Amino acid sequence: APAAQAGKADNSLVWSSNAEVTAVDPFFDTSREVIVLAQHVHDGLVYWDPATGDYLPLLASAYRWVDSRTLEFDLRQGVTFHDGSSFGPEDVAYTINFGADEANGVLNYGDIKWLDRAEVVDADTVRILLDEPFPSALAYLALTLPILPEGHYDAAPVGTDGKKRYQAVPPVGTGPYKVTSFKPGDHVDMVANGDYFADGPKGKPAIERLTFRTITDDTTQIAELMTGGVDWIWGMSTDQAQMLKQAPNLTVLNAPTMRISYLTFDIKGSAGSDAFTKPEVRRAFAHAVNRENIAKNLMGESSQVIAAACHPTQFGCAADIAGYDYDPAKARALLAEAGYPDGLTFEFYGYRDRQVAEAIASDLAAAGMKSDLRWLKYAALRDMIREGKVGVANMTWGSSSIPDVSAITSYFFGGGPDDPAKDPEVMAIIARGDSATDPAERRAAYAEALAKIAEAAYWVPLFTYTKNYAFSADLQFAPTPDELPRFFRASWK
Amino acid sequence: MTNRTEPLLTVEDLSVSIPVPAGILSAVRSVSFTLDRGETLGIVGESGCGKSMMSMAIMGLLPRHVTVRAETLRFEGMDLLGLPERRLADLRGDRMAMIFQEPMTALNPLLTIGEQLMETFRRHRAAGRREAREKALHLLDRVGIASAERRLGQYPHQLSGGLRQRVMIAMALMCDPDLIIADEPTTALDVTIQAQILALLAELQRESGAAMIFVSHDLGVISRVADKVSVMYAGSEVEGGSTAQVFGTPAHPYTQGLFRCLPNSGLVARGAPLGSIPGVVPSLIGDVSGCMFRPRCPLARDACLEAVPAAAVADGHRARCVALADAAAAAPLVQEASAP
Amino acid sequence: MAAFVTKRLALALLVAIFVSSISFSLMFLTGDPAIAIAGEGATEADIEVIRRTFGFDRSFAVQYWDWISGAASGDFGQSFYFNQPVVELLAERMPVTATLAVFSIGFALLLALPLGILAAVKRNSLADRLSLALATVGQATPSFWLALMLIVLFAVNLRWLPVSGADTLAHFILPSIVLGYYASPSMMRLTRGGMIEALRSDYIRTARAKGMLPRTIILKHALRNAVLPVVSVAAVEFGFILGGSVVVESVFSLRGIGYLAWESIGRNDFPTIQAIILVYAMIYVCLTFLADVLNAWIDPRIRVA
Amino acid sequence: MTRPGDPIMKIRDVTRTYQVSQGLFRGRRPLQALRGITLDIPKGRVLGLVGESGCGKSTLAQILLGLDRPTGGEILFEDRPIADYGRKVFGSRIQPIFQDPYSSLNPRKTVRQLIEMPLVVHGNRDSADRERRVRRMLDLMGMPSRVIDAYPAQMSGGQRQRIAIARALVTEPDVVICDEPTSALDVSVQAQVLNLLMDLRAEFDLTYLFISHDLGVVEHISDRVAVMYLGQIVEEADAETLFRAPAHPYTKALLASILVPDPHRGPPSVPLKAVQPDAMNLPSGCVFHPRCAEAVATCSVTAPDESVVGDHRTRCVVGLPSH
Amino acid sequence: MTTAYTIQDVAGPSPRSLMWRRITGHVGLMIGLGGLAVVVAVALLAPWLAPHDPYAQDLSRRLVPPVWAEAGSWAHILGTDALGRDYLSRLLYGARVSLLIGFFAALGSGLIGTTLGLLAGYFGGRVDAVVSFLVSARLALPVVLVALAVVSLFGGSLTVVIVVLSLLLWDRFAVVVRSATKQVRANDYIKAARAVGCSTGRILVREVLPNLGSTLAVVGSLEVAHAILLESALSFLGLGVQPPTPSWGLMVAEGKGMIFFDARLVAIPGAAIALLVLCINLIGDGFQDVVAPQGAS
Ligand SMILES: Nc1ncnc2c1ncn2[C@@H]1O[C@H](COP(=O)(O)OP(=O)(O)OP(=O)(O)O)[C@@H](O)[C@H]1O
Ligand SMILES: Nc1ncnc2c1ncn2[C@@H]1O[C@H](COP(=O)(O)OP(=O)(O)OP(=O)(O)O)[C@@H](O)[C@H]1O
Ligand SMILES: [Mg+2]
Ligand SMILES: [Mg+2]
Ligand code: NI
Repeated sequence: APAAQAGKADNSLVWSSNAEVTAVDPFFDTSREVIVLAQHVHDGLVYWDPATGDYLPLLASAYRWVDSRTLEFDLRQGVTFHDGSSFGPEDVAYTINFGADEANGVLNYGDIKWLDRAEVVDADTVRILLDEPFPSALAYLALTLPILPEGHYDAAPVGTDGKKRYQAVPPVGTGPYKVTSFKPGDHVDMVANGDYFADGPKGKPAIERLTFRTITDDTTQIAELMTGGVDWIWGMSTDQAQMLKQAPNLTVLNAPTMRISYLTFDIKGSAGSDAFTKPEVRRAFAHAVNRENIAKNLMGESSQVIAAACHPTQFGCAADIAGYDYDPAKARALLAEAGYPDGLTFEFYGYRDRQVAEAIASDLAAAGMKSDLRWLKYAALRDMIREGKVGVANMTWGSSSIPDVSAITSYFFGGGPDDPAKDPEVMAIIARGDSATDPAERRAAYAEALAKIAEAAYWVPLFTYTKNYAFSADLQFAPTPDELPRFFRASWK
Repeated sequence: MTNRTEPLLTVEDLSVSIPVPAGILSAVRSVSFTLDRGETLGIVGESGCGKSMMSMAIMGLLPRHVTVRAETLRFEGMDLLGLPERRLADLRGDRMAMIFQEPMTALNPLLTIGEQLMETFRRHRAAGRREAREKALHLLDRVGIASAERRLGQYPHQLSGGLRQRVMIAMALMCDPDLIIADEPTTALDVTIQAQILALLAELQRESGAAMIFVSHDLGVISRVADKVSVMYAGSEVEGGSTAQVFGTPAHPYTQGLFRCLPNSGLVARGAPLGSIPGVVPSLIGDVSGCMFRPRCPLARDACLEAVPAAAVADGHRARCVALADAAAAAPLVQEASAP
Repeated sequence: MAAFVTKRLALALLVAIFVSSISFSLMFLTGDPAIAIAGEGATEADIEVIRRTFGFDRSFAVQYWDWISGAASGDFGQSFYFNQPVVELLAERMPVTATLAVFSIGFALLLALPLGILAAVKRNSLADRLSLALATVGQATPSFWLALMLIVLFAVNLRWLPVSGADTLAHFILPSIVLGYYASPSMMRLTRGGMIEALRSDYIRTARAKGMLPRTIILKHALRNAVLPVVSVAAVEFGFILGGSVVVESVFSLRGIGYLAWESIGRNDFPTIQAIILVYAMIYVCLTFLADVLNAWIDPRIRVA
Repeated sequence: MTRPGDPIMKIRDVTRTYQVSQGLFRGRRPLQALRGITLDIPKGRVLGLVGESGCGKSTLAQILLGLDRPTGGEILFEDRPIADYGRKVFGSRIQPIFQDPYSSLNPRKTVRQLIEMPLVVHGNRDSADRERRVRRMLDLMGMPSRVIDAYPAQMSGGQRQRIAIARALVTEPDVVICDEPTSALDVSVQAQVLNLLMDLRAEFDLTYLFISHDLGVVEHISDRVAVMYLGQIVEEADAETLFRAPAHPYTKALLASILVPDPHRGPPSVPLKAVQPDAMNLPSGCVFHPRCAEAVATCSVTAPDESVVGDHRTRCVVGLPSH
Repeated sequence: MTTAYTIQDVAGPSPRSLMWRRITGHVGLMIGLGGLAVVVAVALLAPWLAPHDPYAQDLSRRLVPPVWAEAGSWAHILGTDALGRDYLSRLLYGARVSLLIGFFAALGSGLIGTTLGLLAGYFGGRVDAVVSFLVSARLALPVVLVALAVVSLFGGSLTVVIVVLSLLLWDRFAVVVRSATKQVRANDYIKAARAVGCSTGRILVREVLPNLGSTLAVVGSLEVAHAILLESALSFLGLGVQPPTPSWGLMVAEGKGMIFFDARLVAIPGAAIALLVLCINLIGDGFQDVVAPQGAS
């Protein structure tokens, strides 16, 4: 069980979040918390350094692109797994091949389906083969492909349906922390891995015991933080963060994330009204929302208003796209131009952030676009959007923290099921960017696509999300833009 | 003042009033009587005339908000109104016992007959279970319940109404009380069973020598069990005397009217119209004074509005009627009972 | 007795079938669960795979039959979210909810019975009015609100009790108070009403006429009769507490069944939701059965005809 | 047309068996409330029906009123099975008066609504006519017409019973089934109601089935009397005959239990054993034998047949003395 | 006529005036009625009473404290919420949602429950068995859970919440009406009506139903209260009425995150719910007392 009183005294840390973790294994639980946990329990082949944006070798000692479809890694020597077995190329091959096999049903298969297989080259070299050229492969390798010991899943119990339950296998990795106790949906207890290699980019952990607790209720989280039940929380609202700042024993930070907020439209006009097929209407929306105001007041100081359909920190996200300024009068004019001089009424859907949606709805209403707010679960809403039943929705996208536009622009405008426009021209340009390996060439292609998207107002990109962090003032901790708290870097003052 | 000749129970000017939303309800108004050991007083009157209230007042069973007042309420020399509740409780079930009308509901449905019988005995006699059981068996036998052993373990709902009433009687006799108040003990029973129960009660009383107050609305029943009778109307006694006097020569217009109402009293021919008392019983709420029967009385006069004293009709036979009082004053046909 | 048990079992079975078909069709209406499982960013192909793996492509009747026959043998299927047999999940969460429910009903009874008796015995007294007020306020207070207020007061300001979690019994105090307080008014009123009625009844008059002492009259004669309906209501309330623990468990982050249910609804984890609804229904049927038996044990009119 | 004295209703071998549940843990058991009742109700007369509580008097009344169906046997009204009459037709010709004046009037209705209800049901749409009839009924009942807008709660038991009678008679029925119409009333009120009933009989040429457990009342009002015991008629005769020369031991016991006020006699001794009848567990043979003071050995074995002499019949092995 | 009957005047005041007297004499009931009247008035007059448009947000005036706080102002008596909307105005408008849902949910469930209870109580036997089964099946369904599931399925809105609550809260109506009907049915006036030849429908509507009025009033008020509480719980869990509609439960949910910093955001709407429900419960309790005064004193 998690320690009731964590803290500085016994060099332990309790962090909490609202997700119920089902397996400390990114293959079988795609929540952000698991990605965070996996960074502590496991190591990937490479490590993304938030300071420089570089991919540093982690379990690898060096890597290189052999060709656009082959990556080769030299492996770090003398690393052992938590269960005592030593790390080698077979483990890498096993892990990669396990995930790449669709039959195993890994849940993040969508992220890694570009993987073909891995091959052991020699005792300390391994090769990863890609199905197709995939420029951002390293990002995924760093984030969602921790290396497991060979045969890790052999011991998986068989469920009542006769299938193997891989997620029930206790987590074993090479990472800076070992899992000592795990109760799905409740907590994960970890202790520092004494044998962890100090010369890696993660370094040796300073905090001895690390506990993750699920507390789904944000108020309860705050209460726990204030009463010392937990030491570190994130994800509270800006208002809460403002208030927590006044507590003397807490540090409160607002850090950028890779999630953005946007409006998407029923561009095909299948939801019953052809209003959104008209670019003027969509542009009117873009002019009507006071993004600056919302970003500043509801998101926090690190939030950035965006004009392009991607996150500014992502590779390929053009910064010079012409946006739409806040101008309700112009919005009205555009509406009138599109044939709606008396304004427009519509159903406005959302799933994530009520306050934001309400603020947007209020701005829209002020410009003559009156809405009826509908709240749905993400899955249901996306289902409806895909089926073209949703007029306007306020959506967000986190790009799985992949710092590359392929995780967002290509995803939404490359002609996939979530592409609202299916504009062949845009699709072609994006395909060009996706398959090029030359960074400059990619950048150019994406910039062109983003400009076209903005011009047609297929989306109204709003602003970037931020994340609020609050933790004990005695804790040395720095947030990173990839929303991956690195507790192995943290320490008590 | 306790002396040998003092009656077992003396009731003088007993009044019971109940606060109700509409005012004060005078349920019983200055009722007086005395009762000796071995004697049976029959109280008869129509529904709502205050019979039960009076019985309960004597037993001290009325809730706190009901006011009970009396010049005298003495039982075995004790002033019942002055006794603390705890001492009264000691008397109840021991020296004075009560039998209720509805044998269906008067027994606790969740306790066995045996438990309910024995509990009384053990409460008052500091006796063990064994002894209480013996007594219970004996009494069940006395009240004519066969296979008493088995009955002890049974629950009230397993018994018929007649049997339940026998149990109630046995329960009242558990501690050999000096006074038994039977409030309509047979009203809920069938006629044949009523007759049996009446016979049983009479026999038991004769044996034990206890005094009994027998309450009923049935003139027939009262005439068969009581030594003396008190006829009540609207909370007060309108006529009283020995059974023979009241039934032989009813004096009060109300009593007379009642007799004429009876279909089988022999006064009215079969099929002929019965005599009747027109009108309805008056409300007892609020200002209640004078003769309450006057709205229905053929002899009513102005004097009826005043308080009516009891007039002696014959030795020990009294009635509260202005007409009679006038008659008595004009020509004292009957001698008043020797005044002390 | 045997006939009674068979009848009850038959009823339980019918209720089970009815309730399960309702919950199953509800879930079926929700649309394609495959999309929910696939999560953010899944492609049509991914969804198709999931659809096939989980068998969502089959007809309603087939799926229902599959599920109900599995449920009959104690197999409620796999949780979509946890990828774990639902039975295991329930077994894991049950102790928390059961503890909470037992504590709550205990607290409720502890509050309801003495106050109800007191109120009945001292009718129209200050004690009566106060306990009635307590009951009326209890019924009117939204439990989520009370929970928050108690957290603010006892956990944050006074720091007497922990805010959330289920590690020690102290963690159960606040949630039990919240749930129990909501459940107690009906029992308190029933106790009071039952006691008043009992105290007014002829057999109490008989007991008083027998000279029984007030204590005996209240505890032996009146209370027994008065608790009969309370037993049944306590059973029903116990069921409600289990069902109503959703709110309280979520506020106090108690990892029990109610909380699991609430989260599962958010995650469209149908097998889990269905199983929970069915299990609740069965628990309710069992509880009412127990209450009947208990009543029969107290009440000879039911026991011995 | 039935002439006075001829049976207007014929009850032929009527049985009624209830299935009674036995509490939580037991099943149901049959309860034979009526076991082969055969009885004629003579037109224009008063047929008294006496018997102790639970012997089936009300059950029979309900069946006669068409409120309950017999399990066996049939009822003829003017020689036609009552099923042949429409519900409403039958309802206008046979009317009930019940025992409890409190439960027999809907507390939510005014006197007017109560009395005119049968008229409304039978399609009288003329409200002025209805009002006239209601007032006439009130007048007949000896009630002031200003009570017309009063509620039952404002009236005494006797007054309510009058309203109930008015409601029963407003459709001018042929037969009135009086199920203990006075047993909830005090003697003084009972006398008023009995007088009223007798007057109305003459006025409307009514036939009464008068059910009571009070033999005094039955003797006073009835022309013929039937005695019931555990679902059977054990004796039936002219009132005169029955009270003068009862044949059945049960009738004798009933008569012995009548308590005429007489201070010179003590409690009566009733020739009955202290065994209570139980309709769920009928004794073998003659159902009365466990209580019978005159029982002989065969009584516990064989149920006696009816013996009939003239219009006096009884169900006892001893049979009837010839008159 | 041979005998003259003299009948005394009809005694006492009519049941109506008696009832009226008891109602006005019942303190709890009067408090409840008064409180409810205030809330109803507020709900009806919200557009005139509210100082601001409850939907008008001003992100520059977010979380303004109430007037009694140091930084408060009379412009926003109860301050503003996280979107800068006037809290008092939202509170006033919020009464509408609670009352609407309470009333219509009780109406819907009352219709279902009364019909079922009436049929079960009147016909008994098989009908009763079926209704009893439906009731136990309904009771076996955990209300909050099923309501949540259904609302999450159909999306929260006023109509959905009302329909769902109507479908879930009829059990008490059914049970109480059933037993009340049984009692009424046992009365001789029902037999009298049948003997006259009244149709069953007429008996149910004209003879039975009027006698259920007080029962329905009592259960109805309890169910209104119940529905209001449930709606607030659903809204609190985010599955009730949808924002920006001001619902008190939703306001608690919205304010919940700030409970440790700005307790007014939670305390005020929560207390509003509690007070409204309290008033309605007082009315229900009062009705119960008035209808069946237990003992004279
Ligand atoms: N609890 C009470 N509250 C108010 N009035 C009451 C109460 N109990 C009895 N009364 C009234 O007191 C009067 C006397 O009642 P009591 O019960 O003594 O009559 P009774 O002669 O025993 O009648 P019955 O023959 O019906 O038993 C009646 O008018 C009755 O209405
Ligand atoms: N609906 C019913 N279901 C089961 N048993 C019934 C029913 N109605 C009557 N009985 C039973 O049938 C028997 C005859 O009842 P009934 O009411 O006809 O008696 P009664 O002679 O009218 O008695 P009373 O003098 O008490 O009115 C009784 O044993 C009674 O318990
Ligand atoms: Mg009495
Ligand atoms: Mg009867
Ligand atoms: Ni009688």
